[in-house]
Amino acid sequence: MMIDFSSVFMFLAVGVIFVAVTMLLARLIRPADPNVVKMSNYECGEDPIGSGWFTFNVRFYIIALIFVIFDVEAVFLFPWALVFKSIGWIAFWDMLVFIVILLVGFAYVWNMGDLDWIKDLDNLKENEEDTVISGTMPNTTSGQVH
Amino acid sequence: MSVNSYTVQAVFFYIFAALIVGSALLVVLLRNIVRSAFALFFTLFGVAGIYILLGADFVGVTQVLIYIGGVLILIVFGVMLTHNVYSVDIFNKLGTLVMGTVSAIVTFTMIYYAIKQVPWLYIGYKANAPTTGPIGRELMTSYLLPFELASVLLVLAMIGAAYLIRSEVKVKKAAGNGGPSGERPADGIRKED
Amino acid sequence: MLLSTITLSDYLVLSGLLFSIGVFGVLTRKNAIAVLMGIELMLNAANINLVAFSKFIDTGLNGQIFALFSIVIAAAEVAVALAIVISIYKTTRTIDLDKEDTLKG
Amino acid sequence: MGVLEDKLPDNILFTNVDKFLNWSRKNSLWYMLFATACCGIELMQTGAARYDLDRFGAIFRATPRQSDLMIVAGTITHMMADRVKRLYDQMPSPKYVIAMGSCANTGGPFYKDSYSVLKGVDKVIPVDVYVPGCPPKPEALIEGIMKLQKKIMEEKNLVKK
Amino acid sequence: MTELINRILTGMSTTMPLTRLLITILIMVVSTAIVLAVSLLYEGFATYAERKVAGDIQARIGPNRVGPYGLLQFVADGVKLLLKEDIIPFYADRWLFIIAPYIVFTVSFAAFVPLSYSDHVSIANLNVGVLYMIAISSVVSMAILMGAWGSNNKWSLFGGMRAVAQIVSYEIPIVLSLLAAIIIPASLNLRDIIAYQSGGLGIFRWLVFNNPFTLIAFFVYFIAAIAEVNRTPFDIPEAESEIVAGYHTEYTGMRFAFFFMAEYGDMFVVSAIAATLFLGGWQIPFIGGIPMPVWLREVLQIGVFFTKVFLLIYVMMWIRWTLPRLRVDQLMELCWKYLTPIALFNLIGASVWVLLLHDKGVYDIIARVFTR
Amino acid sequence: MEPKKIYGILSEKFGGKIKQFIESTLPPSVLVETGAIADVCRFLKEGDGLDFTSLMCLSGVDLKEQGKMAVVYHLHSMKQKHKITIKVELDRNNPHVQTVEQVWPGANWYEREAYDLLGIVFDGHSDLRRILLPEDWEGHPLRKDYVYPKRYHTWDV
Amino acid sequence: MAGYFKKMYHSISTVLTGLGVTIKYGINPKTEVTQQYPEVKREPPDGFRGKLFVDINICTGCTACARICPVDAITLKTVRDENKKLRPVLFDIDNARCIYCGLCVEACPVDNCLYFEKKYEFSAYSKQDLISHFGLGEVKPAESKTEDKKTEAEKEGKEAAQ
Amino acid sequence: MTKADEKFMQVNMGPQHPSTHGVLRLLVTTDGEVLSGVKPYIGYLHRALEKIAERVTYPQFTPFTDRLDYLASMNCNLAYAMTVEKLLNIEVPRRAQILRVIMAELNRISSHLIAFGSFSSDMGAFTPFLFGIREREFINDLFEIACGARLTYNYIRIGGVSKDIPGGFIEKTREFLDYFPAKIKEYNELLSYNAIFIKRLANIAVISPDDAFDYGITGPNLRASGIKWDLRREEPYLIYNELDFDVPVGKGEMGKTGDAWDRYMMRIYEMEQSAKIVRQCLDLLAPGDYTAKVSKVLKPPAGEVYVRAENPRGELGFYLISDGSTKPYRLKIRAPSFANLSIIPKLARGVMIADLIAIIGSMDIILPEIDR
Ligand code: SF4
Ligand code: SF4
Ligand code: SF4
Repeated sequence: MMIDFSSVFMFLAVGVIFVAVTMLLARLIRPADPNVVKMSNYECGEDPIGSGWFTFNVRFYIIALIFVIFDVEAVFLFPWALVFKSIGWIAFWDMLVFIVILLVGFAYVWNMGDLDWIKDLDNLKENEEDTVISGTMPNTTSGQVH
Repeated sequence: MSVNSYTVQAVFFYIFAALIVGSALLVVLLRNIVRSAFALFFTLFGVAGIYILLGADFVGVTQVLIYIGGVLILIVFGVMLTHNVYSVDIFNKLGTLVMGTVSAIVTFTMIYYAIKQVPWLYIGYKANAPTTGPIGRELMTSYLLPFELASVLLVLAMIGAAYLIRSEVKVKKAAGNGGPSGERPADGIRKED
Repeated sequence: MLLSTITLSDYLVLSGLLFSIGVFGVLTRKNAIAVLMGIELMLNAANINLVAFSKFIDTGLNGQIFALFSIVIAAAEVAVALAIVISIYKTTRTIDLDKEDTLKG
Repeated sequence: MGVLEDKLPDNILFTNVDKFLNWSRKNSLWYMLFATACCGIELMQTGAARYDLDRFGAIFRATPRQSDLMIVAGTITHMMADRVKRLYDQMPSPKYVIAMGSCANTGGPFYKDSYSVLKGVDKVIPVDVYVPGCPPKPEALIEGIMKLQKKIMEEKNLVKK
Repeated sequence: MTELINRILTGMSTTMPLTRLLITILIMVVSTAIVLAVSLLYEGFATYAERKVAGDIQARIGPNRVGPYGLLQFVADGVKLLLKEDIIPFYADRWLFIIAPYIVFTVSFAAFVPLSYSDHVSIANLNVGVLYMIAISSVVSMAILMGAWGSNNKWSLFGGMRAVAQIVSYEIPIVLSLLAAIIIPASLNLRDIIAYQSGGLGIFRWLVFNNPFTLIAFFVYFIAAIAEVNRTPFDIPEAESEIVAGYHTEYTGMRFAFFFMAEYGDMFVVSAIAATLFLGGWQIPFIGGIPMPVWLREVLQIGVFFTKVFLLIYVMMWIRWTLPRLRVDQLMELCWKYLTPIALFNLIGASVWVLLLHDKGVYDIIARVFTR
Repeated sequence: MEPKKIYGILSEKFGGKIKQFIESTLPPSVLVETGAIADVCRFLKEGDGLDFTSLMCLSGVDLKEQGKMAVVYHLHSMKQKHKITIKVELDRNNPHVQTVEQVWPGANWYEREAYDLLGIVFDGHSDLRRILLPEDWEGHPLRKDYVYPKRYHTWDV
Repeated sequence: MAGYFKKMYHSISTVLTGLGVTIKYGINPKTEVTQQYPEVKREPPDGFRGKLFVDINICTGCTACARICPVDAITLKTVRDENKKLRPVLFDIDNARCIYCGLCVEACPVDNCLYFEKKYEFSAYSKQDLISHFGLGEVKPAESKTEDKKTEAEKEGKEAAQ
Repeated sequence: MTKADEKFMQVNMGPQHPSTHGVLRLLVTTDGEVLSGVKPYIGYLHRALEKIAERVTYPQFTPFTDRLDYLASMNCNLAYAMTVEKLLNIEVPRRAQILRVIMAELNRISSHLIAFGSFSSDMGAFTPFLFGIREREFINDLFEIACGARLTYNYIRIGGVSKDIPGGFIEKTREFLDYFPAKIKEYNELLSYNAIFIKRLANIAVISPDDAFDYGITGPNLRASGIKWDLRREEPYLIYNELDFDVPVGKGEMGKTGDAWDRYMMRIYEMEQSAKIVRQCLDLLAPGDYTAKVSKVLKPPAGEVYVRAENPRGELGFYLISDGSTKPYRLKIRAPSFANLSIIPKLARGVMIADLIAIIGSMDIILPEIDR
């Protein structure tokens, strides 16, 4: 096992070294003529307004939060998956309980709308209805226009 | 290869130890909190390496998956969400700094002597074997209850955390009716009085 | 030879080092999330211990499983702690622990 | 300037290295997605299926940071000129500019009577190739790009000038 | 590779530990270098292929001037990127900005480690192979976030946030759908999993055909994998028409190239996982049972493996050049409201199948019916 | 409805504030007193049977010889399918007129444009800034006596 | 719930339809419409508006073209030669400014004097190279009556002609 | 820094941005992904056309109308020619009228093709964009045969057209008309009815009829809101009253009437109708004069006219004041996109960044016309 993992470390090391060497090589042959405008941040050709480090929507945090919980659960499922066949139904029920508990939480966040993005700040009501998909595609396009 | 394997392990150990200690120092010393959050990345990575050195491949990989891929992201998100460009020094006053240093040194000294004092009972050096399957078996048998409890704990944590965040979002939603000019009345009012 | 013998105590010393760095972080920082990061360091130190014990002393895999649970708990803890920090930040615009009057009531 | 730039002696080996560098540069002209007016449509059509600029290794990038070539396609007004200059400045060297169409060349239709049009983009940024036309046909643009490639091939990078 | 090292070491006369160690390291370095070279070549070729495929689909030609059939296009691009000036914006967080490409590239490269290319050709035989690959690719999100934050550019941060949210979210369906396959061979070791899929008439022992649930798992995995590597229709982190170039807006020259290469490297890795877990890895379909010399078999196996992977990559490209992209909330909705529940129930279904039918796949059952 | 009739309705309602009916233009126009334009427009939009739902065009005109400026509103009703032109004349040296932004929100930009190019000030406008020319531009180019600038920023014009 | 699955079905089916369209192109190289430019050149149709050409020998120097040009791309200077005929000594067309509108060609009273060539690829490294000179050069003037057709002076001429 | 500033981030979108269709600049205020306000800044392409008009003669201005809305130069030529003709009271020969209709409708198709294409590439699907341009090339070829230029035609002149169509034009046009419907079907399969596309567009940025009136929105955008208003029908000019064609209106097939999908679909429908019109015109084409007798120097009597025509983007109006000299006294251009754009701040509130792109794309604005 050690030798297998040492190749992981070897890969990591070689990867870093490769990047470093390439950057070094590039440094040798690439030109460099910085100026003030060049070093300023790109914002579609305008002067950047304020700093790029803005505080963004808290939604991203919620997504990450739910992810972490699921991730942890998923990690537990891996050892389970390996012994599942040999243990049999007991393992199945154990896992089912585990997953059901998880599902309860999942249903809760789903229900509370944590999985939705807040789409509107003010006219939230208006766009809330979901897309109505009207069956299949019409064969001709002009037939139904008037 | 026995002798060499130890040597290699030792080399790896020192590399990882250096990585861990160095980056952990960065974590606590850097003034820029975003950077120190990213320094944590290297600490966690080094710890994963240590696990693998210890033959705990599953735990090592889990460390990467959960800590780096999950918890650290949460932390970085948290930092970014509460990031304030104008936030002043994130360190406490000098007094606390001295106190912290002293207590850190004291802690370490104590731990160090404790380790050196205890005559550890080695049961010998176990050969590395696959751990995932056995862990699964243990989880399904002796650790079944904690296993299920962990699930409950996680779900509760998720619900709780989501609730906390959401209550905040609700406030925002209500306040958002003010329109795009976006003066949020609830925000920024320190509830001191 | 120094290099050839990495034993339990080396791991423990490493863990102790990491732990005390964590202690330092927790004690000196006043940003709530920075404190949280210090705690993470300490938790990791503990996990190193667990796994090292599992390797050198334990007969089974108990140490590793404990470490696993510890990781789980850390995840849950961080999730909740950060949620609290963020919601405090959103209302008070600061996560400076010295000014955290709201936490104290 | 780069560490090795203009430092190497002028011998066969290094001249060939230089040629190789130029060859790669000329065959990988990523142009910035930047079009202001009518010529921009022709630029788009040049990149599209019929003329397919991709054949020459020229693809578009949305950000100036990753582009080598700025094709000024269309009218540049005074208001826009500042932005063009900024965008040009934000491109990493080596960078090239093609002025496409009469507007970019001289102000074209708006040369005489317009108060707001910049009379030729070369007033704000250096131009390598001028492609005439209003708008130039895609073929003309490709020919302009090939002219630019020819020009690139004659450049010297590492070798002493 | 372990095998190879052992064989060489046993064949050697010297018993000097140091020499043996050095030789081991040498072999490792050489093999790593070979993988590096191959992966670089692949990444270059993939960019070329992408443009060619795009060309085909869009009724045009694609690069054809640089070298024969434009095959040297990626050389030109690579050297050109090497020659580009390097810009680190003044207000950027220098360290993060610099470190990010290192991590992105290294991590995507390290994901090649546990892959098994044929019966005997593999770098390392990790016991936690599958988990390792998932774990290592989840690190990418961290690196992207570093680069995005480090750039101090709004578009970058937008892209970075989107990328992270997307990568982490889609990890869940990926893991759950992989589990549905893993319970059958009951191993995380990629070679074991491939070995499990051997035999059978041609392709029917492949896990994807094992039972209906694995088939669903395969599709769920593939969709999620496309999202994991940020490709259309899930390319919102780099959505050109929305946020310019996403998290690498500020990156120039080589630094950008590393992001770019990592993207194609990741594509290979996720396709390789799909091929390994669901499509029998290097198992040669139909003629696998015929006796043949070892070297031929090895070559064929490598060929088959790469064919499978490239087919999957082709499908990814094909999808990319067909579909419009989703919006960020729809993307999350797809992941959390469709793929995750499906994968979860699918996992339950698969486990019930395994238990009820005593680990028999559809093929086994049919075969049994016929042999009766 | 015939423009003539619209004129009739208007002059009935507003009396002397409706100055003149010009038939030669196409569509025929009604000259309105400057101060009354907002009211007239509102009436045109909301009045019974008038229903001028949309402002097709709002143009400023520099009538240098007469020392005046004019603002011309081309109105059109999609419901009634009739059109009319409304005109007001302003003092060239101090062109002020009420905004019709509240009547047709679309007028916002047209008025900004007229302000930008001709310097007509629309009183009550919510955001009267230059729209087509840079903020630091001098003069109003569509005036007949506009002199082209020689330099802008760092380059020759 | 039914809506949930219906949506899923709808998405999958339409996505597959789309994929069907593209794969047809993907595997069939005959659908390619690319014309490989430098090798394959399409002959522009008659009446194509390319580069302007002046047959200076039959040009009468009437300046109709210079007057109609909306952008003053034509610089024309005429001199009366011995036969009292107007000869264009200077006839520059600034291709960098011309907008290829064709007004001058239509205005030219002499057949086949001013016309568009079927040539349109003539990019240059310098703007100066884009000016085509057709003028006869100095012709021995009989009288020193010159007409300078340039910007202001030319505009007056235009006014006068109308 | 106020509290609001902290919460909301302002970012410039444009003038150089892949999907602002030229040089539009939008100052976007967002809270992460959700927009709380958009301020358009225009004028980056202000070319002073109205001033130029006062300084050149009537015929000389025709080439400038080409540059007004370069995607629909013919239509602009046409509107301008009609304006001057109205002032001069010129009767245009029938053949010229038919030719004008053919050209205008072909140009409508080609303009809508770009609208379709660039919209699809905004939505992340790049292939339809190239397909659109591929068909557009066909039309460009037709125009090139007819008038010698691909984009700036200067074909429709005061009094008629600049020259008669050459032989072969009719056949080629028919060829195109036969070829085109299959392509429209392809677009629909590829994009219009794609679930992702619908999901992105349905119910986004709904323009109610009242809003449309208020902001003076015209053309396909107005019709998408369910109002059957087409100048070709309501105030027929040229020979439109003899022709049989439908005026498609939005019916809210996929969501609410007047949403982005409806606006998009209007263009597809209109392309079909235009093809139909061209076909009829080809049949009607009889020998005759291609232009009326107009003197070289035009001196319209003093007066003023406001003439409008149905352009691909809406009603293009010319308000022309003549003082009896050879040059217009004042020419005001009422550009459809100008009005269409002015509603965007209203629409883009509370939507996401990706929706903003969809809104701009679905409005199909074109900058030179807005900035003039
Ligand atoms: S050169 Fe001609 S076609 Fe090109 S942008 Fe200028 S006016 Fe338009
Ligand atoms: S084609 Fe037009 S622009 Fe060119 S020279 Fe003739 S009149 Fe002038
Ligand atoms: S109009 Fe014809 S003849 Fe007269 S000057 Fe011009 S080219 Fe010569």
